[in-house]
Amino acid sequence: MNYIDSNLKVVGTRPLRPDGVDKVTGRAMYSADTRAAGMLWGKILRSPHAHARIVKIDTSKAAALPGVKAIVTGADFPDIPNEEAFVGEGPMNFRDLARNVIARDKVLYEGHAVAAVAATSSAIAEEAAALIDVTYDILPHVIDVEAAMADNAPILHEDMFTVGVDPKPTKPSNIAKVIRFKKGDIDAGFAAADVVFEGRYTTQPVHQAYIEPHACLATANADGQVTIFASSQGHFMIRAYVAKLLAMDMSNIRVNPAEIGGGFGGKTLIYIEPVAVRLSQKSGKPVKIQMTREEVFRGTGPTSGAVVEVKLGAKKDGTIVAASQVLKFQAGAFQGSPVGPGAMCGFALYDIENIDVLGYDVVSNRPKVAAYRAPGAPITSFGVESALDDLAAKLGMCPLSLRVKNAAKNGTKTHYGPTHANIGFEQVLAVAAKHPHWTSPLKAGHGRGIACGFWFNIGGESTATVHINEDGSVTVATGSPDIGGSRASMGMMVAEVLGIPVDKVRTTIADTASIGFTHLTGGSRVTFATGMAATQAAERVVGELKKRAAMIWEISPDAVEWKDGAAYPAGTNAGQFEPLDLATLALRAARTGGPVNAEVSVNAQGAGAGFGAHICDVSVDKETGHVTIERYTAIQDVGKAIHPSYVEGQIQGGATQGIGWALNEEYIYNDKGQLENPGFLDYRCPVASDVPMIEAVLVEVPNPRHPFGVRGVGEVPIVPPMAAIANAIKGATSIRMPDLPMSPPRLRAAIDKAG
Amino acid sequence: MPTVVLSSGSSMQALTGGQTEFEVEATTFRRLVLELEQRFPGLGKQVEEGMAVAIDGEIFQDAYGVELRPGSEIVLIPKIGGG
Amino acid sequence: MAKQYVSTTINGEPTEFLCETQQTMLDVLRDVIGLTGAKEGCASGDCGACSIQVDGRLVCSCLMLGVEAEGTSITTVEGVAQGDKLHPVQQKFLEHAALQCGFCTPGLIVAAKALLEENPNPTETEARYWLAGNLCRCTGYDKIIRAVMDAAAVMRGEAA
Amino acid sequence: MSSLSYAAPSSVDEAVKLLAGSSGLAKVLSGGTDLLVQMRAGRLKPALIVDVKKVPGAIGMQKSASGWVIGASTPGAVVEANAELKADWPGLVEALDLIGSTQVQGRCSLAGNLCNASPAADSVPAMYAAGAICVVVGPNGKREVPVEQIPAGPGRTNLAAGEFILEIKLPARQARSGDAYLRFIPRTEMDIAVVGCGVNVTLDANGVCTAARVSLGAVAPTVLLVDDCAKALVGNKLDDATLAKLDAAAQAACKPINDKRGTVEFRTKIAGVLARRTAAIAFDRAMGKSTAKAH
Repeated sequence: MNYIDSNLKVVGTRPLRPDGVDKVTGRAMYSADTRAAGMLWGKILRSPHAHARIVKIDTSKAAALPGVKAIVTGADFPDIPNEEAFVGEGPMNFRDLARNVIARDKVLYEGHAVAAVAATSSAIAEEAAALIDVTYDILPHVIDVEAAMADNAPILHEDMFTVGVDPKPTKPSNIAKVIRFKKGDIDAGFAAADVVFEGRYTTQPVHQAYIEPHACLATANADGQVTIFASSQGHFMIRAYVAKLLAMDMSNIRVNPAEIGGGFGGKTLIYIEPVAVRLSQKSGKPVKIQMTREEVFRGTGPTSGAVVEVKLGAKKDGTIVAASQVLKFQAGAFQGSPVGPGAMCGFALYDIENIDVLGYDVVSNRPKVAAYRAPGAPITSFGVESALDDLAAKLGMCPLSLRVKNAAKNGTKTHYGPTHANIGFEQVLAVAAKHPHWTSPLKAGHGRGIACGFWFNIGGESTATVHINEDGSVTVATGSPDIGGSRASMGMMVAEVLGIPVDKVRTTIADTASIGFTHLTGGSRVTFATGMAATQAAERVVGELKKRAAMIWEISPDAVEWKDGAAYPAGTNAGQFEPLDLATLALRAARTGGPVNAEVSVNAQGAGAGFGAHICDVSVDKETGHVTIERYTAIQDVGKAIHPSYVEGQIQGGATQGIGWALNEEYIYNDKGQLENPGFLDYRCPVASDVPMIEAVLVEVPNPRHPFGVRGVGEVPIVPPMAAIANAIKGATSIRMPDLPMSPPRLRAAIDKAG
Repeated sequence: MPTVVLSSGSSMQALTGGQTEFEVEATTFRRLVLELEQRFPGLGKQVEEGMAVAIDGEIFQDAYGVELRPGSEIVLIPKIGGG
Repeated sequence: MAKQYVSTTINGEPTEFLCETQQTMLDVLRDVIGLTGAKEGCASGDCGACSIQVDGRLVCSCLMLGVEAEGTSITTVEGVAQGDKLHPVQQKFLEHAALQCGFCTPGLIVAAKALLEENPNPTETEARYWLAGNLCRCTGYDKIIRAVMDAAAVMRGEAA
Repeated sequence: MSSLSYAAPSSVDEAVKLLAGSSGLAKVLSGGTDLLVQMRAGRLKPALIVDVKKVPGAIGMQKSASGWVIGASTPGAVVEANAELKADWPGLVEALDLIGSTQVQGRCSLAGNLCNASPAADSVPAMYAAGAICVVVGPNGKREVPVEQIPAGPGRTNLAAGEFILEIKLPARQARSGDAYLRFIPRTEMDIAVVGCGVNVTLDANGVCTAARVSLGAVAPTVLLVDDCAKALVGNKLDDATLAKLDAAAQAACKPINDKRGTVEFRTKIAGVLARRTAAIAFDRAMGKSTAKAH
């Protein structure tokens, strides 16, 4: 059933989230808050070297320390064969994953795990880890992406040959993969252009910087069964990966979804869980591992840093006739950067006849990258949206008009294949053009910038159950960890379908043994896919309730209609009966056939793509290069906002992460390839005083593939900010900043250079 | 007969001997995968595990059941994840 | 080295505990006493997730030794609500959807409470600078600041 | 397990005995906002921690005809709450207020900030500019030391074994004088100063500078007291020529390093910028013009 144009009572309102009180009173249990009787503390020893061969690991001193109960090294884990599969957030090579969790023959980045200890206290575990004596044969390392692509670069993987080039290479390379997307005839396109603009841009790897460090508690029983408490974006992902890496049956692994303290893509991989399980297996006791913030920065994945080359060709009237891009993405120590989506997203916003995008997936001695909000898109769009601004200037055109003129619309065929359908980009741009921020006069000394962003959004596998309790209240369970308020939106959709008040519905997150498989909370898929499952489960329940009413009234189920939380006879010829509400039917459930509930699993397709436009005003202290964000407006097509507050929250949060990416966040390495800023002091995320209020403007172009018209909203907001701010800085200073972050030293240097 | 287009330069060209566009006799995506595997050993598996597919414009990540019409355009693209 | 005996008051309850000298007050709260509301986000005073009040003053419990609690009165997030009545800051955080993952929330609740005790009528700028030591990566701070300003108005009796 | 002992003595003698008598490394705990971080990071492994907050005089503030005496362990938040001190030494109070977050303000102290001996410490340039005197207690009794004689280098002080700073003395405020401190950071809060600058001036009735102390932080191994900057001010009004001389003198005094917080080139330029801006605030204050808190 489709509710898009129906008159909605619950969806679109702003009820309090059901898990709210737990979270404002400190009761919510995150995995670091879990305890088990006789629990040991695990500590991981990490490589101080960026690139080295492990010659020998001597654990004898550590083992002799009183309180130490177990020690593991790479040798304690199965050597996983080179096999690629799509589990989680992208193609996953399980040998790489296994060797990222704990190194075998080589360490590939500073912070790479080499061994782990379980002891009776965290202090003892820490002391013991320091006593593990690892002999390294230090190898030359490479950090920078273009240096890693050079012929003479130190090779990370002797068995890695570039895929996607012809003829097949004969010598190993740090370039894992070359991809190319083409549309039309690029040379003809540029030949036909009146104006051509070319730019080269660089972005820094940035960490998701969720405030909760990774933590888990694992208990292995003698019979091979394992229980894990973990904070992650998918407890089924943890089960799948742990089973794979430890060669276990999934049925022997039960993962309980603790509350998750932020992920943004960074908790779609595993790091510590298999280690905790092995330590528990060896010690026979529950083992808890909790990363320090420093470990999070040194050992877990940021998104790629990259080099982005953009070339645009346009007619005098602003019609873009040719666009090409070269993308060089850091993958970290193992292949798998988001260069694929990066190559697809940059030009997906525009209707351009001739496109050529070339992308490189490049390994270097950095932590393996992990997903981060719209993986790849912010990087590619920083280049494209900056170049568009300069192209507009060259054309003497308003940057928004240039985007309007070339905006993708329904029927636009993208360079990577699909044809856009049911998209709302033109509507977003129309709202931007009329928005008081865009139309207001610019304050003296301020600069204004605009930039746009795109994300596919995804669907996939989700399961939800709806239980009608004996008193007519409703319990909903899903397999999707609630990272930003999805308990509320799930409950709201179910309440809407059942026609009851939302506070009659409570949503829980079920563990891996208690509900059907559910894919990660990521890619902005939960409200879409899990929401679809919850909606269908509620509809099944309604169908069943109608049957029960029909039984009571002795009429045909087709003669029963469900409205406002009760069964009514459909029309007068169905008979004259008092309506039976949910509570009454629940009370009689036993006599009408037993408990009323439904579980629905879906593999949702047709996630509607999302588009956004951000407008930003900045002022620049030209003596210090310090940029102040004076005003910020984010406009986005959200399909349908189930709980508008949490939709706005996604947009405000994503925009603010983008502000950090634009201005101050970066990885600083010394010449030994060691990270110099592995903490919140010098990895500078925006603080409350760095940002203004972020106005989130919700445009609702329903996605017909979802019962309520939902499209994902969490990814798009991080795509436009970097270019929007760069364009605003250009407005304020006439200086184009092509390199991120646009930090004070860089901006002051650029100002001096410009004279 | 549906036409299959490989996103050019994708790693799968190694398996198709450089071919980027060809017709395949298939009425469902499942059948298509089997045909591809038969024609270019390894390709079907890779399409299943590593690729999403755009059929006449719409992206499907896992789509055995999806029906293909004669003349359907099937574009194989990298699977899409997210944050 | 023998453990240290400490006698203190936590959320109004006289409390005694034993701890190692090097254990921070955060370690003590979480691992010794079992009050896990205060979170460890950085253990270096840079994120504020472990914020508590000591004799009314806002501090990072990760930057205080457990032994320093001797003779003090400590308030943690678990002590902010009075019985089943939420503090206005807690209520407004819920109403304004000022939390997403909720991990930074305990620290922000305590920090915002301390702000309004010291300055019942803060400007938006004052609130933003006071809370600058509480990192939130989810919300972009917008709804947090609105919640705090609204809670201030309620506590001044100017709003519901 | 490495054993660590703790003591919270209630007298100077007791504290000094403990510090002097410790076989292993003994560290004074006042605010702990640096000490605990360094212990956690394993950079410091003390055998004894002496919490001096219970020592008489370590906490609190007194004003007398001869000026101010501030307990060296008094938390920043307490110091900032003293309106009278703020009126006399707004620059120093603001400098202390800039250290870390509100949470850190609840703990951090002038002595801790000084003895951590970071060239980037915010309150230290302001103390240099103010001409603060440290009351040092130790095995050989009490001695008074000008603040600029305490730091020896990054992380090192000139205090002898068993010594600690009990109090900080500030001179009485003369007429037509004022101080200010500004620092530059990439964000708006929570960063370590890339450059810091303290200025303290006395003017005559015509606004001509008769005395000045100018300090710079984070541009050398220790905070610098820059005489050439003072010379650029003394005998002059704060006109463009004076500002230009001040800027040049500040830049000339810099001996910074390239690190994760700033480059040599950037730090040098910013030192000049901050010297001008800080002097402007100090002069305004000396002239009795109200100046908003410099966030």
